Amino acid sequence: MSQSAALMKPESKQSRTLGLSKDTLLGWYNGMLMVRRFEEKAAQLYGMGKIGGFCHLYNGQEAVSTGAIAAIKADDYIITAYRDHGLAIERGLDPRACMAELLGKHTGVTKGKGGSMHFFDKSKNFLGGHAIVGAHIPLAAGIAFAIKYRDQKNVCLCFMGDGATNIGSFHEALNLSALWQLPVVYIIENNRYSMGTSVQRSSAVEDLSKKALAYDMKSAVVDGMDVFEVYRSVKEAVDRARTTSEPTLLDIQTYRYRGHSMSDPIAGHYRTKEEVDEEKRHDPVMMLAEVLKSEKVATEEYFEVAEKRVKKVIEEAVTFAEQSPEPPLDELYKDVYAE
Amino acid sequence: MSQSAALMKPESKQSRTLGLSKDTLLGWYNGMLMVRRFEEKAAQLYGMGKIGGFCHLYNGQEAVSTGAIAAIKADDYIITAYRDHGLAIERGLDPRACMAELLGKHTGVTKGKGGSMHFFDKSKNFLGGHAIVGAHIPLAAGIAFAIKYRDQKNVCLCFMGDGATNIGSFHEALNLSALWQLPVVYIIENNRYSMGTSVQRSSAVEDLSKKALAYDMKSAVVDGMDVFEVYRSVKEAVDRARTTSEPTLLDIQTYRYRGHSMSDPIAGHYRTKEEVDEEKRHDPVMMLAEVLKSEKVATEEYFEVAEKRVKKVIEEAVTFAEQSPEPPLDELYKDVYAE
Amino acid sequence: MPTVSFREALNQAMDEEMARDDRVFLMGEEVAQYNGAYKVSQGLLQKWGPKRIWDTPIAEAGFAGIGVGAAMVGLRPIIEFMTWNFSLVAYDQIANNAAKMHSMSGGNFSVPVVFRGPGGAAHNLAATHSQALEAIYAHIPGLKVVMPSNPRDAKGLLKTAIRDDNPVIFIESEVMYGDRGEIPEGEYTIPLGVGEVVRQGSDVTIVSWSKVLQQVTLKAADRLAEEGINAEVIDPRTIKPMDWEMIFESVRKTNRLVVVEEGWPFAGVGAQISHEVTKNVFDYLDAPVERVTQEDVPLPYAHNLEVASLPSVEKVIRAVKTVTYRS
Amino acid sequence: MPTVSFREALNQAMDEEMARDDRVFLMGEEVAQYNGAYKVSQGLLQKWGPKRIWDTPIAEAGFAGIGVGAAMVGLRPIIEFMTWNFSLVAYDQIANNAAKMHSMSGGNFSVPVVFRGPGGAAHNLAATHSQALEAIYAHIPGLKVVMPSNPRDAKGLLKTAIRDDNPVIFIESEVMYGDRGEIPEGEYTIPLGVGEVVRQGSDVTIVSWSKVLQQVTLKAADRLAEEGINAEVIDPRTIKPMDWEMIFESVRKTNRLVVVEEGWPFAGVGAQISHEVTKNVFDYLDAPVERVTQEDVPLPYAHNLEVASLPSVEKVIRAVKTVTYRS
Ligand SMILES: Cc1ncc(C[n+]2csc(CCOP(=O)(O)OP(=O)(O)O)c2C)c(N)n1
Ligand SMILES: Cc1ncc(C[n+]2csc(CCOP(=O)(O)OP(=O)(O)O)c2C)c(N)n1
Ligand SMILES: [Mg+2]
Ligand SMILES: [Mg+2]
Repeated sequence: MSQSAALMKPESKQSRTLGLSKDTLLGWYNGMLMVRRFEEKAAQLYGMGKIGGFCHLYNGQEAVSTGAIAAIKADDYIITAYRDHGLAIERGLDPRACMAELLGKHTGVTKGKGGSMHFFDKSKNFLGGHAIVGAHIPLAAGIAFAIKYRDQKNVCLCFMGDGATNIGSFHEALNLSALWQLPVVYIIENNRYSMGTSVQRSSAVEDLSKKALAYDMKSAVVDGMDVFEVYRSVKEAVDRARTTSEPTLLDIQTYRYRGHSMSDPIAGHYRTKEEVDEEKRHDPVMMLAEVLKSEKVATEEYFEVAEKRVKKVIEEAVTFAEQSPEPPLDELYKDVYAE
Repeated sequence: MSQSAALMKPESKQSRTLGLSKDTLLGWYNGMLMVRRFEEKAAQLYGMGKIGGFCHLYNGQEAVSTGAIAAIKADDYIITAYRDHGLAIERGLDPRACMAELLGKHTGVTKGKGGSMHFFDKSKNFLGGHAIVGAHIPLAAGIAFAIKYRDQKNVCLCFMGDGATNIGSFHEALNLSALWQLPVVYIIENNRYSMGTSVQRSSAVEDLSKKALAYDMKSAVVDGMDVFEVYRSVKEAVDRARTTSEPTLLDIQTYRYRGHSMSDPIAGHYRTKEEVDEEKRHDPVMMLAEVLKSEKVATEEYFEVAEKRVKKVIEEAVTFAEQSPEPPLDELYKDVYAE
Repeated sequence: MPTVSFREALNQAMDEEMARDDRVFLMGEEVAQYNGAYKVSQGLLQKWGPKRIWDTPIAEAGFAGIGVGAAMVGLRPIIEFMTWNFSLVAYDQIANNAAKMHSMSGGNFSVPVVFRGPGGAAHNLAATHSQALEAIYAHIPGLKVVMPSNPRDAKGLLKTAIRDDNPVIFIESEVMYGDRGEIPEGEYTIPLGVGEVVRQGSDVTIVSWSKVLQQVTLKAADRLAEEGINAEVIDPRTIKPMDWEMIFESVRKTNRLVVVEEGWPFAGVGAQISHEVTKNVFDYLDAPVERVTQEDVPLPYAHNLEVASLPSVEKVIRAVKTVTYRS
Repeated sequence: MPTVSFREALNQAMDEEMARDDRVFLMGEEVAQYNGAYKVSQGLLQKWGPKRIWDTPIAEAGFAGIGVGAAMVGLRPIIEFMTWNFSLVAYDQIANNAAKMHSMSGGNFSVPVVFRGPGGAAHNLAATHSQALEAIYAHIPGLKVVMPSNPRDAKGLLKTAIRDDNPVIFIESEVMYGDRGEIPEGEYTIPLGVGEVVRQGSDVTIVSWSKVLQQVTLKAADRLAEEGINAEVIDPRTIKPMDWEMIFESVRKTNRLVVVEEGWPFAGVGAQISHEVTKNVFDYLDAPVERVTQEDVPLPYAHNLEVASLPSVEKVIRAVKTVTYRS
């Protein structure tokens, strides 16, 4: 683990919730639960053939989206890769519009044009949803460039997979961000695999935070199954970026429960079913629930009610999506060029 | 300076020539002198309009080509960027064919097709001469891959400029080389500038050897004006690559006396005439001559004779080039596809 | 004759060439342990081992360059792009290093590398993942571009491509990998640059290749036959070099040409075919060449828009009726 | 009317637009302290300071992507490629991120970025440094491609390109930067997609743009006039969108078309023009469309081969004589 990483190891497990309001904590729980249930429903609809194409689910990584987004403001920016449902939902994109997008409907977040891999919502400063691995990382630097250019006090969160750190655009974007001190926090959602290839088989350094050393960039390794740690580490990086516009690289270690995409098996040659089951024992949603119970923030009853509430939202989203119309054919030539 | 770099600082200036035969030492001197005079002649011919296009001269960097190539064997491989005359001459490409190439003649190293930036000679395992910055670095990894694939005991030297370390292909090639342990030695000919942009203005780390940390790759910072240091550092890396096929990144610090190319001024906004003059006081050719004299390897007379001999070779090269024919027009459609 | 899938045909070609020549190796994302994202390399790691079958990180420019470098010193790499969409980050390596090396080095070095993988649209993959890119590769001198439409051609052409001393762009289709077809017994190859008349006809010539030939053009030809319009359908199989004589000969007979391709219209391959035919057999043409292409838009995700954007049986029929003045 | 160089015209356009809109900035290699590799940005750093004029490391994909990202959130970047040859390492950023963002985001985001720099061959720069790449950009939906041939158009079109809400590929020529020409007094813009008849004629239409229009096509037209052949020469100025009506109208009058371009022939821009014209004014064509392009080879370094490979006055005259049946 890199030097600076050590600084960010979690402090004692005592009172994890210190300094966090009850509303905040329950908001986190509801957010993570919403993402989990949204993805489960997406998987179901994909199985029923109602969703097509590539569909990369977020199950298991919910602490990353919730902890990270909790650390930024509404006018900050987010950009990510194709595994974008969780971040979109947590960011507040309408679950109905997200579900409609998956079904290719006109009411979707991009009118059914982008699909699962390309969610966008300008009103939420959610800049996608990008399916060419690594190609969105320079865009994040560009967003941070614009923030600095306009002397805004904002930051850009750029999420990427572990596999994306091996492509050239990662190198170019991080060098430019460090060279010009752009207010961007690069978050590696390190789920250990790029499709079927482990970090050990794709990166010369297993500790991905070491890649920051080539840019004299601050970095940290973070337990991505623990929403508190994600929140604190991202907050620290975001505050630094906001005040000094210094970029950071975070290696947030998480795990994906599903296959790479809906077309891939959950376990295969590259990982065993046992490994997946073992990982699920540190489930981020469950672990947060435990903390909230042990610290008396919420009771069993609360979780049951929450479950029902979320279920209802998802059901409504599905109904909305299914009842929504396909895009009219004259959409084909719309949005190709801006007027 | 990076950790491992420290290991390679020069030992005492006493008997620099220890363990090096007189022939070797005089060979180095003649090689460096040949390169220097070849480039001076090229500059002259360019001024006379006999050479066209972009012409990037090597003056000042001679210790790098000579020291590095002295560390490899005839069946090892070399690949570099467009500033390739010095490496080509030192590697033993016929100065007449090199000069003919510059004049765009059929007798040139590529029949007049590649020109100054694209020297090639298969018989010398000289793989170019590449003018898209950084794009040849993956080729070097590929050459090293082939060496390992065939269980050869060879190495590939890959030369690049300091500016090339900021482009994506550098990152991808170094990661792949370290991940797969390919026998390649990456040599940054760090002349402090990429055109008019200093290392400080283009790289987030000023110590370029730090870029090796992102790949757990061994690295060193080397005084590139001292042919002995270049030789010893490259030799150490080459021996390691040959025996363990482990790659190395060397930041060899040198200086370019001329402008970036013949179309650029020697000094401009980006560096002062004083800086250039100051650097010339550590001239690599002169410094080697001093050592050879002080260690009684060669006398004044020897240098005078050498000067004459080199002059004669260059003159012959020019005559050969000028008397050589242009490529016949039917060459236009030759070599486009291999039969 | 044995019947195999497109996927198996490609697999056999690589397997046989690896057996024939130990300089041949396969490299790409997920080609080894995962047996290929689309299982084209199924079993090759097990049979040939990790020295011949290489999984790579996500670094297309890097491993495309490794292919070019290794080819320069005598190996015969097969570089798989998981899909051709991802080749765009390696475009410089292909258009400059692979395509120009032989020429620029005055013949010193050749680059016997095959870049292969699926191209074009599958289903609902949206704009970044549905691109038919043959035009931007065929445009570059020094490259050859091959696009088989059936298992027999896939195997025979891939074997030839692997033996070719030049960089070959070999474009497959993920939605065809399961298509089955007969292939000759045992060893065979098919030369590059030789097309095939896949359907005899007298009323109109239709040039089409790869997936759209099978899924659109031939279906349209059947429908047209029912209406008494006999289309002659030519599969060039190789986009560059193109089998011009075969196309000219057919047009001299039918006096009409329609080109059906999946790529975008502007400066597409069909534009070149239209120009060459018009230029070379102008006096035989009874109507201007019609083209059916993907609409000039980034391909949308929604099924109905995707279908509307791609070539279709109806569009081909309309084009044929235009050149035969039946509309 | 003031007379300025092509270089000055571009400089004025950027300077005026930076004054008009503080969202406009210039970024590229050596554009600031060095005043541009070809001095196009001369004095802009001094006038606008380091916040508006940015020198970059050698990282085209990185800074092209920064341009796209900054444009998505409302800035109006001008990204200079030292030459378009180097854009190939950024091709994915342009063909995917810049071109498809507006469509793929369902209109959520637009990308008002201008990518500009010199394209085509200069002198003795050999294969990697002499590429005319308009075809591979015009092929991609979502991009506009502009190629001015004189200072007046360069200034007016660049100002329009900077104000356009879409990604614009703006291709200049390093050997034209010194060319001088008159420009209107004060503020003016020229719309994209509108061509210009730069020479009236009745015997043949020649479509040509950028450097070859000035250095080859117009010279050939003069020579042809001496022989009594009056060529009408059209400069489309914008490659995409192309001013089809202007070309059709001219061909309806002359009944003959020659396209002269610097790019390679296979699936080049001229192929598209040939197809569109043949398709739309077939009945007016007395001869098939002829094209003069660069030979289909990587451009060699040697002067005589370079000259033999590029379009020339002789080649244009030959093509015109072919379509006018004078040969
Ligand atoms: C440039 C490029 N190459 C290959 C692909 C195909 N691909 C899509 S996702 C993926 C794996 C990415 O893994 P990682 O970055 O770790 O993200 P994760 O899927 O684990 O979230 C690959 C190879 C692509 N989309 N883009
Ligand atoms: C991809 C790419 N971008 C830009 C250029 C233009 N260019 C040629 S040399 C050069 C500077 C390279 O500097 P460096 O790598 O330090 O090598 P040096 O010239 O100092 O030997 C630039 C920007 C290029 N050839 N390729
Ligand atoms: Mg991953
Ligand atoms: Mg340099």
